[in-house]
Amino acid sequence: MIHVLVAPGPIDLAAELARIEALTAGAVASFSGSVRADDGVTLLELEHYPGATEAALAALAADAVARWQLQGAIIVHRVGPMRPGERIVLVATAAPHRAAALDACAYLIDRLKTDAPFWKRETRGKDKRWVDARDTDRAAAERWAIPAPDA
Amino acid sequence: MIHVLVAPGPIDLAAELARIEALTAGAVASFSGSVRADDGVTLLELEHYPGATEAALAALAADAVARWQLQGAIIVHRVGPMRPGERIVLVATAAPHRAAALDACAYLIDRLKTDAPFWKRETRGKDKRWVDARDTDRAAAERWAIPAPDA
Amino acid sequence: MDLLYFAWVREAVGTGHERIDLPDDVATITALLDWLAARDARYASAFADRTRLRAAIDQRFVGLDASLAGAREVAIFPPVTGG
Amino acid sequence: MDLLYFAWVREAVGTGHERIDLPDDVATITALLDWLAARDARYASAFADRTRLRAAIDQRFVGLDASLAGAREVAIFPPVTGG
Repeated sequence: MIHVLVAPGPIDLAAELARIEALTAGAVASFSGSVRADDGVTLLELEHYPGATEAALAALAADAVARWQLQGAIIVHRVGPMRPGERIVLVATAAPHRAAALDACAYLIDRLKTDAPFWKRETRGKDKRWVDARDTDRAAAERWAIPAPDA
Repeated sequence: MIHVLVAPGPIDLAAELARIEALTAGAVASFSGSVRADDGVTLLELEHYPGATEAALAALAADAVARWQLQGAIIVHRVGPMRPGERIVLVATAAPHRAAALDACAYLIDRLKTDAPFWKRETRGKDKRWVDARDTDRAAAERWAIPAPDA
Repeated sequence: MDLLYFAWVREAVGTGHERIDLPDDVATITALLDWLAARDARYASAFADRTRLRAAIDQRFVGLDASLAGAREVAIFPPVTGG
Repeated sequence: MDLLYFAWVREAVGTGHERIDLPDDVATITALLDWLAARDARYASAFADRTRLRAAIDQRFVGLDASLAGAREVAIFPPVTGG
């Protein structure tokens, strides 16, 4: 089972995890990221490339399912404006045993940061700024030993 | 924030994740394990050592919080009888960045399997059998480079 | 051919989408960027530092030296920052 | 001294809890297991293979050679299988 969703509006963590737990018994790993306020950000806007984004996430999920023999993988990414504390992204994986679920979950969030066409713009007071890509994200993606696309 | 719960009855995943998300913005990683039915198990019973179990889990959570500078860690373990598909265990971690949350989550579930006094008994039809400890669990705990207690 | 721009590239060129007739002698994304830059100062400014640009052809990530042969949709954008 | 048994050890000895007066010459968990085994055939059978046994003193995991000095509660059980 692969489920990919890119949409504005809050991410329903409980509903998404219920979806993946329903199809398996064994191990479910999840990761959720939310907007940090600790550096003065008051608004975060996520722009994406409609169509290409969903295709990139579906390909990534399919890759993880094949590589770790998962029973399922979910990637949900919010787009548009959001506030500190709100969820940006949810990744979840299901497998019979814990190592596969945990490793695949880390893989998905690492690769998502370098392989899917999303762009963040932060607002701090009156200052709006596009977030720069981070070398640490490329390094995290590359530790999985598949070359990341140069994007 | 450290939250440890050892109790009979279903694990409320949504409520537990809401608890850890409420205290942070950034990254939340979680792992949940449920009873597998694929090998013919019809009932699983979890016995524990009251008092010692909670102390072991609290010490483990505190260790992870210190080691990864977590904002919070949750360990919930069900005890008593349970059916295939029901959750046995939930681990969740919160940190400003994803690597700490993901690594600490994997650490907690690996060490929980070797460091906390729980014992599983499986029922298949009329056959009841205590589950043997697995060498792979010891190996998984030991990869964290802290010697596991010999238990 | 459809051209798409995202994030600060979109803001710098002043549009997120345009349709162009590609000249026969523009064979790669680099050549396309040169051609667009020669047409308009805003594009020239946006495309000045090519190390800050990434591209996709028909929704697949490619290098800037990729051929435009058969391309229907080309997107130009900064390195991605999702998750 | 309180003695606790868990899992198949509890089933083999026939109780989960008992209270004993520890003889002065029983100084370690191994010596305690020997003393209990000498008292009762069920214990002798449960404790026959010491490699299958783990122990805790006052709720802390210890090796079977651990000293009983000052111990109030000793638990004997198989290797743990949680999670």
